[in-house]
Amino acid sequence: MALKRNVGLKGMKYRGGGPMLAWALHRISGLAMVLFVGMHIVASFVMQQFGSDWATNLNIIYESTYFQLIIIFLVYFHAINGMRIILLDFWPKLLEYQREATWLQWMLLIPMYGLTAMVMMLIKLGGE
Amino acid sequence: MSSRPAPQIGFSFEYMMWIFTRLSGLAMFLLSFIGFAGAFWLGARMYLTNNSFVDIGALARWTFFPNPNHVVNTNIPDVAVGWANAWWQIMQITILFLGTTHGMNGLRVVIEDYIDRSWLRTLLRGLIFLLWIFVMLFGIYVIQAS
Amino acid sequence: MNNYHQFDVVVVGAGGAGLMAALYASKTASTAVLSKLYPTRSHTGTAQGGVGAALGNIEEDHPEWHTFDTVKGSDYLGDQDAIEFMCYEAVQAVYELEHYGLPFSRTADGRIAQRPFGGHTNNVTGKPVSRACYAADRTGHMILQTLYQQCLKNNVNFFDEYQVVDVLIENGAAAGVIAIELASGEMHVFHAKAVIFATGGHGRIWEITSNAYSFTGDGPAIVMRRGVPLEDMEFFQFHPTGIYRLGILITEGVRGEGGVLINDKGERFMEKYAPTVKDLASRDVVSRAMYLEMREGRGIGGKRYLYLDMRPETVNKYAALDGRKRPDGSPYVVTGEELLAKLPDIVDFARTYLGVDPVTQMMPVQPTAHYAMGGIPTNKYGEVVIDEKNTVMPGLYAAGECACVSVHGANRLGTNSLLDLIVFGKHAGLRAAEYSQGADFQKLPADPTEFARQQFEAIRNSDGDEKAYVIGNEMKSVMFDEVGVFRTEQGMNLALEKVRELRERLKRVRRPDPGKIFNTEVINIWELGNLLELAEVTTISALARTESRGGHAREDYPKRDDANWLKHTLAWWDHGQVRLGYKPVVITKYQPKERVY
Amino acid sequence: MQVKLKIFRYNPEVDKKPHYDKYEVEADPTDRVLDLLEYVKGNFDGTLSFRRSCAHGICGSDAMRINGRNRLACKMLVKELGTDKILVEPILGLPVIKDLIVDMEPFFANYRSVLPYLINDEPPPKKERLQSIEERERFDDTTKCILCACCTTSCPSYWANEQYVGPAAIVAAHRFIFDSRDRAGAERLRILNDQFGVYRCHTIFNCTEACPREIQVTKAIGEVKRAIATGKIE
Ligand SMILES: Cc1cc2nc3c(=O)[nH]c(=O)nc-3n(C[C@H](O)[C@H](O)[C@H](O)COP(=O)(O)OP(=O)(O)OC[C@H]3O[C@@H](n4cnc5c(N)ncnc54)[C@H](O)[C@@H]3O)c2cc1C
Ligand code: HEM
Ligand code: SF4
Ligand code: F3S
Ligand code: FES
Repeated sequence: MALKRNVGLKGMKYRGGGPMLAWALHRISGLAMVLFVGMHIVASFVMQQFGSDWATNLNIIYESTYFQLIIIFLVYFHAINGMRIILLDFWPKLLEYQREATWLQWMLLIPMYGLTAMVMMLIKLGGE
Repeated sequence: MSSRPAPQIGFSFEYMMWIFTRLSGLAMFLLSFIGFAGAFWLGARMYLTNNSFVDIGALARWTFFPNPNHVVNTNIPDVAVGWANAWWQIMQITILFLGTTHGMNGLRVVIEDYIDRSWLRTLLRGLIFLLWIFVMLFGIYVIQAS
Repeated sequence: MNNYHQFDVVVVGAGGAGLMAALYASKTASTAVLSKLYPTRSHTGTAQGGVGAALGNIEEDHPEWHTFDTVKGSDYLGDQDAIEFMCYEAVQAVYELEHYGLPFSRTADGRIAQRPFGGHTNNVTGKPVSRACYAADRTGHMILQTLYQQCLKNNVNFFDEYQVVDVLIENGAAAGVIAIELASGEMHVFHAKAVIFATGGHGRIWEITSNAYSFTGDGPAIVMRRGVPLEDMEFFQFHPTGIYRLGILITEGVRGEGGVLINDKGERFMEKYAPTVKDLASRDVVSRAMYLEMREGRGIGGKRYLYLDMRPETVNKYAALDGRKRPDGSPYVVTGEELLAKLPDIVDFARTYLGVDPVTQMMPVQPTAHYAMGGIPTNKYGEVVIDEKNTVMPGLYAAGECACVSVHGANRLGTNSLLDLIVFGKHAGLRAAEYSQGADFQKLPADPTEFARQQFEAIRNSDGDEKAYVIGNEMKSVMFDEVGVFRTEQGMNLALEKVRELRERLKRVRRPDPGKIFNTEVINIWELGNLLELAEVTTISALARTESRGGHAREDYPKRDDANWLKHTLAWWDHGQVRLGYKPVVITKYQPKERVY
Repeated sequence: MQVKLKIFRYNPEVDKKPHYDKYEVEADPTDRVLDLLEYVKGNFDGTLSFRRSCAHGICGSDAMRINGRNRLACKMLVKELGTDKILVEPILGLPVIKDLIVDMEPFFANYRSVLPYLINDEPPPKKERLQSIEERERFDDTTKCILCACCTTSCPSYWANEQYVGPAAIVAAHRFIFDSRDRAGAERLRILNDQFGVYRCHTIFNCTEACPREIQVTKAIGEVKRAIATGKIE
């Protein structure tokens, strides 16, 4: 018998390059944001309503520097990458320059995020 | 030579969500700029004048979700007032609506990438819809109550 | 029976000829198409330059000129009634393809674009004429895709990856075919009133070839084993410009757009051999000229290749020297971008396989085995004829490269093959459908698969130490050296001996893959058997013909000999022995003349 | 040079599970990967099975995963791989029948679903239908497709769900939607405006990167999306 069509995680070994990585990150970041924002809203609601400990603790974790570092990366990435996708969708002609677009996107993201992270770490280390 | 019949825009669900995802993405981008500017105007610039670094974590939170809670939790005194008006509440609710709808639809898209047309799809769509309603309601409550 | 199918018409092969036949047959008869490859993998898809038809979209042209050029190109061996038929049908056939959706390149006024090709001339001035209708350098690809799409639209029954291995002939008429379903290894019986063979050529006999791995001459070999003769097998075309060592074709369209051949001294040597049309002489002439140049040590660096130069500066230089004009009378000048737009795939091939950019560098080329003029003898309706008197075998048809109508005679003109496919494919389809309306199914023998099964059992049970891969390579190299562009009696005798030895050795190949599912090894051995038999027929037919004509150039008989050899060869396969016979050439309007370009 | 070939093997008649076989062969830098496979089949193991025909990248038979990317074996030269280790595996997302041969039927079924043929019921003129050079140029890119499946089987969305029509089918639709002689563009757009149509494409670009004919696949998909979004074929 023929082997069943079975891609599963094996697919991620495909050497798709930059745009494929961008897609995977976009997906992960989108889902992560749904999760965290959802959680945060629910927790804030519970906190306000019932003042329960676990919700407060959750929000404290949520607002901790390390957590914020991750979240901000995801937000920045998702926003910039999302912008690239939107532009390409509205002007298909630009799709010929997708390679350049992907580079450009990282060139925007890395300094932006680097600066943010640096400042956040300095504040953290500065003990504020 | 007669010409091609023009296609009708077929307003399928998938089509509308696709458009919505792009438009809401753009809108969130725009709103985040407004939020960012607002954050500066109302408080963040105080840090600069204090010769200190901006707390970018807080700034980002204000930007996307200019909620007095977020502001109160920081060590800037007396700026929470600035956020406590109808304009910022409408801003928050708009962002909340766009964000959750965009995000929940994204969740749906991801899930449906991996499933076929079936009863399962209907079920999951129902669940995500409920989740969307709940998160929206909680969110609006939080905004209103603070 | 699961493996039994019944159709009015069965088409073997899904290239241009097969699909065209199927499209027409399926209009009135239940039709099945069997193909060993997915239809879109057929070799028609590789054809580059164009399809010939005297549309006259660029400049004055007439089907009558086309007829004469083809007769002359064939070195007067083509049957003139069939050639005339084809050239007059051509115009409508090309319009029909356009209506099917074929995306031809266009002229400024929106008509089908045309370009010059070797051997096509303005009969008044003798200068090259733009007759090849093209879609960039992907004409065959577009024809194949378009026809396949139309077949899908018309719900033709496809049996993809079914390799036909035998034809059933009962009471002197076709009764069906036997095919192996590659995916399961099972044999299937296709019971049919009419069978159309369109299996393409057999260029894999030669070492340097432009032909696909699948061009193993299955159709001719199958019918030959069942007693049908093959016609004019000694005529095989060597195309002047194959990529050095690989044989991949560089279309004649390159020279049509102004490219020239250059030898080691930097000379455009074709001026010496064909003073009027130069690089656009017919293919046999150019290939021979290249061999002569290389023999005299003017191959590049003394090696066995020459340069094909299509750099804009070269093109413009020689176009100016020739006084070439555009249709509007302005001098012919090209730019790199223009060439790139007209020949994108060629540029891609050169970059991929040679690492050469043809817009700035020259391409190393050598003659490459290209096209089988010979094949299954038919009349102009695609009906297979089986003897010197052109007796028709009921229910058996052939079209495309595997058939010999004969419109190409001793040498095919570029663009006439695609034309052959669509014209004779169509008529074979129409005839077969018409015949199947009035005929009954022949009764099948008790064990229809017996003959085919025997052949395959012999291969499966073989238990020697020979490698089919090695045998194949030995055949290719001896055939290319001895039965190639130039031939001698001595060399061909050597080749014949070798081929016979190889046929014996093929019986002792090491035990192949014992499996059933996609057993490509057993199939490849069977195909090699076909090639060896066809190589033998080719060599024997060539040995007998003591003259030079078209693609058959003998050093020991360098002249054309109309008194003795203005006739078609027929070769029968009698229990492993080849028997030859001859039939006259049909001559209507054009008496044989000396052929100069 | 000496190269190390590692080839995916699966013979349904004897193997329960696929495995990899290794071969060392002497290769010329200008050899095609296909030449190496032929060499292995001819000299070491005749059971090795793969499809091939034209050997110069125009028939679309031999799409396979070479060093992790979809390529035509006959268009991939050894020197371009930049390494002496060559890993050859079947394309993803279609059932493997034997070794490198996959079942192409689901792929062709998707192709057939988008009406990949010219539809125009108006009686044709006696000669050709006219089409300007610009109108012809509009869909030139997508006429080049050879249905090799490199694109569709490199697409993570297609891996996820075989009901997605896939880039190759959209390319085929594009070729007719933008042909000025065709009249059924609206119908095709309706077919693609569906859960398993263009909206399963997330602009991942693997398809464009894999296409051996250098078709701007993602761009074609983008143009179809835009035609649906704007209700205009332009
Ligand atoms: C590189 C190249 C460039 C060319 N350029 C031009 C050109 O510019 N102009 C021109 O006029 N001509 C050109 N030709 C010639 C022309 O393309 C071919 O002669 C023509 O395409 C042959 O078409 P066909 O339909 O006879 O065979 P094909 O298209 O090869 O089809 C053969 C079919 O038969 C099937 N088949 C074979 N054996 C079996 C079997 N045993 N069982 C079942 N099915 C079988 C195959 O699967 C295939 O579908 C070119 C040829 C080559 C090689
Ligand atoms: C500036 C803000 C944002 C922009 C520009 C943006 C843009 C986009 C775009 C264009 C897509 C579609 C991707 C595709 O079709 O492949 C998308 C998907 C998605 N977005 Fe956003 N987005 C933004 C903010 C958010 C936020 C705040 C969330 C979470 C709450 C979110 C969650 C998602 C999810 C889950 C997906 C689906 C991912 C996928 O299909 O792979 N996005 N976003
Ligand atoms: S679009 Fe490119 S990759 Fe996809 S099937 Fe066509 S030729 Fe192959
Ligand atoms: S890889 Fe797939 S997701 Fe779209 S851009 Fe290509 S079809
Ligand atoms: S063999 Fe034809 S594409 Fe590779």
